[in-house]
Amino acid sequence: MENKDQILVIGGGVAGMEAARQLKSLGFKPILVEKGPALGGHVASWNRLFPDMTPVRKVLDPLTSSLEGVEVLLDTTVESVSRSQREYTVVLTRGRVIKCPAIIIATGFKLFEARKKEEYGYGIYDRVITNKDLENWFNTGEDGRVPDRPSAVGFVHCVGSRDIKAGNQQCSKVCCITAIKQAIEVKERFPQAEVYCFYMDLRLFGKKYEDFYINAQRDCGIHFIRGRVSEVAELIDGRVQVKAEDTLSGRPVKVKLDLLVLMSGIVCNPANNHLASELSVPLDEDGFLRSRDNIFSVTESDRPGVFFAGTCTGPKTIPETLSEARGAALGVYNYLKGKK
Amino acid sequence: MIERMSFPFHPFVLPFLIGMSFVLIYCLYGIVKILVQLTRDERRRFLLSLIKPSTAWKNIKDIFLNCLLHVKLWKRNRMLGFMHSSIAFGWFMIIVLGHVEVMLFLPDRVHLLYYPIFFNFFVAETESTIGGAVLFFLMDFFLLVILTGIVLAMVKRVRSRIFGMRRTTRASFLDTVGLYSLWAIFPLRLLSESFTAHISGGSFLTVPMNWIFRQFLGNDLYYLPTWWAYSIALGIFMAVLPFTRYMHIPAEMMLIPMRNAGLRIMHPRKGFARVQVLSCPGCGVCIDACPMSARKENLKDCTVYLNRQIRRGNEPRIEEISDKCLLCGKCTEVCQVGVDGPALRLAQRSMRKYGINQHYNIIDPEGYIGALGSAKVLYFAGCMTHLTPGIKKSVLSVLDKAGVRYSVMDPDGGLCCGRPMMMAGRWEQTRELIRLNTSIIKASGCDTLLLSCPICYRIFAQKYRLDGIRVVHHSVFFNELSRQGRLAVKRDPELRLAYHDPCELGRGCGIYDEPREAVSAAGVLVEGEKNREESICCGGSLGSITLSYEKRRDITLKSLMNMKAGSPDAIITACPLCSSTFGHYSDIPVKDIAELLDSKS
Amino acid sequence: MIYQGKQKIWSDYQKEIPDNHWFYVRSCIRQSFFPASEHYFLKICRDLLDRDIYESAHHTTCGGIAYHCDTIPQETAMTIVARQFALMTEAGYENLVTSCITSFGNYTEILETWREFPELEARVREHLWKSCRREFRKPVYLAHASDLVYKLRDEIAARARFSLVDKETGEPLKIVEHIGCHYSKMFPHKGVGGAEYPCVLSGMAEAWGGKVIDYPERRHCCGFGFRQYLVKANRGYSMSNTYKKFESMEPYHPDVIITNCPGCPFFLDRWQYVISEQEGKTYGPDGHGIPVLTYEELAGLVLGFDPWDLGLQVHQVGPEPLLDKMGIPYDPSAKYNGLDRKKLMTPGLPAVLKCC
Amino acid sequence: MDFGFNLSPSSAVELDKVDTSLFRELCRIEPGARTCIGCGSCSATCTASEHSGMSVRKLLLSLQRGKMRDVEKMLTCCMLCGKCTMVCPRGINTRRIILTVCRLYENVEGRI
Repeated sequence: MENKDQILVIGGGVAGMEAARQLKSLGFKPILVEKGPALGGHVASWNRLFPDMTPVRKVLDPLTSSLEGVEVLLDTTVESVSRSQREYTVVLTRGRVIKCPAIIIATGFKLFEARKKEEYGYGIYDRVITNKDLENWFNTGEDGRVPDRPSAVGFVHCVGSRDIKAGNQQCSKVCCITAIKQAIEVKERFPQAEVYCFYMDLRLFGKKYEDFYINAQRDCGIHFIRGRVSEVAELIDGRVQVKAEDTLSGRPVKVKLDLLVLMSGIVCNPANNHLASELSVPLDEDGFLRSRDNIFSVTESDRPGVFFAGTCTGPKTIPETLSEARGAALGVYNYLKGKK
Repeated sequence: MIERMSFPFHPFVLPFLIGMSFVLIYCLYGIVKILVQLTRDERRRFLLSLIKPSTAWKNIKDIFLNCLLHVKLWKRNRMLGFMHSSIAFGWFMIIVLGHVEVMLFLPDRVHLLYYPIFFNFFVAETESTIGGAVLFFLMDFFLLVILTGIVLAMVKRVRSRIFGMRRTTRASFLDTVGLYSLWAIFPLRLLSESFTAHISGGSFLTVPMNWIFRQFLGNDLYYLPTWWAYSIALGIFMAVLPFTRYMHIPAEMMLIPMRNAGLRIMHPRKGFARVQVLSCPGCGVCIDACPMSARKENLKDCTVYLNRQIRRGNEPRIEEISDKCLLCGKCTEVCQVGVDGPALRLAQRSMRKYGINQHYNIIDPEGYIGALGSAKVLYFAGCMTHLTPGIKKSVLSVLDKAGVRYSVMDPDGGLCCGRPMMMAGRWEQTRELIRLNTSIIKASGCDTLLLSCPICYRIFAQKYRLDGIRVVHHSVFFNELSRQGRLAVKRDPELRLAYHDPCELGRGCGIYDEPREAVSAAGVLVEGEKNREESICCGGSLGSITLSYEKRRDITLKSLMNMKAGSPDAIITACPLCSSTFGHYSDIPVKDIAELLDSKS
Repeated sequence: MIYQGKQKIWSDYQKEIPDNHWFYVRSCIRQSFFPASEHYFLKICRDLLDRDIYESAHHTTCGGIAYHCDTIPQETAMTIVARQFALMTEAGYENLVTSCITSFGNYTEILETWREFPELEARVREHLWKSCRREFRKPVYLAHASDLVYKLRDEIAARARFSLVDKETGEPLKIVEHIGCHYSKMFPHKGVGGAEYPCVLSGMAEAWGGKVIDYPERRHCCGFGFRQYLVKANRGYSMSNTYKKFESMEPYHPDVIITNCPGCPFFLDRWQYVISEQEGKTYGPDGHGIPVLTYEELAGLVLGFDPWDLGLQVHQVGPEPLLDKMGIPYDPSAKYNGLDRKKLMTPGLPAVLKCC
Repeated sequence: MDFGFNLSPSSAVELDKVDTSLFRELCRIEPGARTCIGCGSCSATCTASEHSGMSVRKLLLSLQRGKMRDVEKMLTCCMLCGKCTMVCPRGINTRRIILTVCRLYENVEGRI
């Protein structure tokens, strides 16, 4: 096999899949390495996507089918990397060694561990779940914590995001709109339930996001309360009581809920640390990989031949991730064309 | 002339007699009821006006011109005018001529109601008199006139656009019954009179038809049923009239003298309001005129439907229609009867009961009075001008340039003229605000109150009692300054300016010329397709309570389109609300007249 | 409630507590509120469990109350604390154990401040030298006395004569644990189990057979709040906080409240009386209140000391129903006897709250 | 017994206990009432705010928090001038809301 056409893509989420697909169509031989047992990353555990309620399948299926002929290594991680003049030699687990002139890192993010926000009682109270749990429930309908006929459901925005004490100063970018999406979905399933969203700021920057918000307010009657939940307590009947300040009226508010959904944020993937040191690419203070710059070369690293795609450099939406994957693939193409 | 019957009666007149008596009794009862519903003062004013020669003459003239000749309709559309006046005037003439016949030939039968109507049945012509020939000719002539009108009416039912109407009302069941019976009356009369023409005489229409019919109809047995049919058609029409749009015929004759007597709508349903509602002929001219018709969903919210719903007592719809209206007053302007749609709606709004009633006694006028200077011109910017600081700045700049000394009554806002509350039908609150503002104005010692907002101007000019203080809108005031040479305005002959009449200033206060003159001083005045009395509301009006922002958009776009008919370089208006409403959607500059004059001086 | 979730958190907040050789500093107010508690802490540790605990007659207040009432600046409080450290250093100890939660918080805060701002520590050393010619070493380990009892809970359990179990039903007693605010809310890692689910008291309760109940307002302050109580006009506010806690725990029908702070047991105890007078409301069964004990008193009961020797008679809410449940024998007539076993006097009984 | 102090009532609003029937009725009539984003433009421009503290934003919030007296108080000086409607970025028909609330208060007990 010609080593110079071989490109290693690390991470089998949507970023890695799209990057591999683009590399393939640009005439390279991408090798897609995924640490888990299946492709799709975090997106695969989701149900529907904002802002059009697109089923996840509609995104993943075309990606998966277009990867035909691409070598995919599942349950595999990078052990070490060394660089010679012309190429990188990557040692993978299970003894596989790959030589390639360029690498695309698409290792993505980690969902904030909601348990760390002890005051919300995730993992302790029976009726507290995360956004991911809720999506899983949408998919499978199985979660003992979701009651049959809830009369009140709450959403806590910014769980682990914009929170210095949780170690994450950055905004996770997608939780506001995800919370609204999930709130609407919950309201659709339980029309009788009052739905409360507790937010610090609503950051609805994308196309159609604001329409989603207006829809949630006007048509679904979801209550938006500007104030961060300070503490959650379990009541004797198993429900939870949430305390926050309604900062717009300057009064503390309390509400008893049948279900509380924590919007776990996007935090850096700790797997990046190892990869970054092997490839000698620097990390940002927030733990995400550092792009060459944050405007012009987001998908490029400081190292020649090492490119980034998606949320390994910071929180992003799916369309942004896909665009970056395409950008990274094109970056590889231009980089190697220049070398020839 | 001899009577054909030995006894001056035949049973076929019964349907007519019954119908006619019913209508007469109904109307008489109605008149009494309405008179009772008026306040004592109104009633006195109304009855006095009937005997006062000047108003009495005006009443007769107005009734003749409007009810019979439909002068206003002629102005709107000649076809429409001809159609209505041919039927109304023709019918009126036939009735008059019938009475003339009876009075001339059988004066002792005048007391029989049906004699003038069925004259040709009861009276046969034995000798040809010149008088008879002329009368018969006139009878046939006016019948022909009516029939032409009926034919036009039928055409209008299918092709209303020929008559300048895009949309017409959908008739109710009884309206349809009334309509068809009305249509039937005159062909049936023609038939009846034709069948009996060889006995009773006739003229150019009936005699030839009689000759034709007699060619194939052997005996005279057929003529009685047609007279029956004619009477029945009349009877039906009369009987349903009180419950149809045709009630407008008697009601309008009440409306005109009441209006001439200066009555105002005091109760949402009773008295004058009732006459207004009944006077609506249901023609639907207001549908096209209504700016809300820019959206299909609003087509049934114009005045004609308000009147219909009030007659039906459909409260939810009455409330919906009343609250949606922009109160631009265009329906009244185009209505040939002059039904005052906005006033009627305001009266409905005033019915509402509120759990929270505003009081302004905590507002201390002294705080405002203390801040006033001693200038003779007092400028009240008003809420809307405060939202358009460019206009306020220009007004002050023009005043400075013209060397007018002024003080500002509401430098930091905080005072409302009361017109918005009035438009919500809340008289008590309006009166309180008027009292408050009046006390400040009077304490200022000014002799001129200057307004830059037509909404304020209208209430200050029409509802405030300011004892000799001149209330003037800035468009008028600035035009004066320009004419007096105190404000030197440079005219740009290349600049095409379309002037938009704000509803409150134009239709509301009748000010059309001064702003145009002022605009002409700065550029070339071009007109919108509809202008002056017929200008189209910008859609921003405070008159509407329920129309939401997004639903006003189409109204604004339609009005903008109208303003751009003359390809202007800019739209000039004299209202801060129009200016900012247009500003949201216009692709050419929209300026207040103050801003225009300020920039050109 | 998922118990494993709590255990996971507890495992995150473990604290190193040396087994022996402590320099003990007493609380200012406990000695008058519940004088037997500190006595029995020393007695249990020294006599029963054979630990070396030293205390000096020269130690003073830590300045915490004055500091939290905004009457002295922190630097003054630091100098006072530095003197305590000097006493400890002079006595040859390096582990400091405090009786008072506010002292514990005060010491912790000062040590953490010095860690961040060493220049402040240098200045305080200078102050101390100037004022009393003393020098000090900072304690190697700082613990609250309840930490120590937590550490020794199993040894106490092994010697227990009674357990926190209802004698009649065999059911574990329902125990509300109330942790003093200054224990771990400022520095969660300095407390056993952290700030959200501290296990210092719940660990004792469970080791001695009880069952801890988790009620919504468990985190809430007892209401003392220093200034809030000390200014009479604010006392309603202080009591309202306590009221809120009782309202919240009421549906769980707790048998006893245990606390590790000087102020908390006092206010949780006394306000029950005031609330009963003002609102006519009591929280225990049949018009009784909920007994509020210090952890030392609880340890003493478990170990079989006489309730009246433990000073339970100075509580407003009568402990008798609790003693009955645990099957602890007591002599009702000896309740108000002095140390000389002679009756002092019998206090008047409240109108609403039943106190046996 | 008088201790010289009393329990002070909690200032917390219990969202599930607040009677929001009037707000719900308002939203049925004018659904735009739900779309307020609390920007405060209406309060800043309000002609009556200096007299009675009028603010449509606070009005909507107070209705949702059961602060019925506050609503009544701030509405007493509204002149319906419509500036709030003009400045609202969400295009909320604030004048309709004001008039509707004033009408709905007909059924509120114990109003001033």
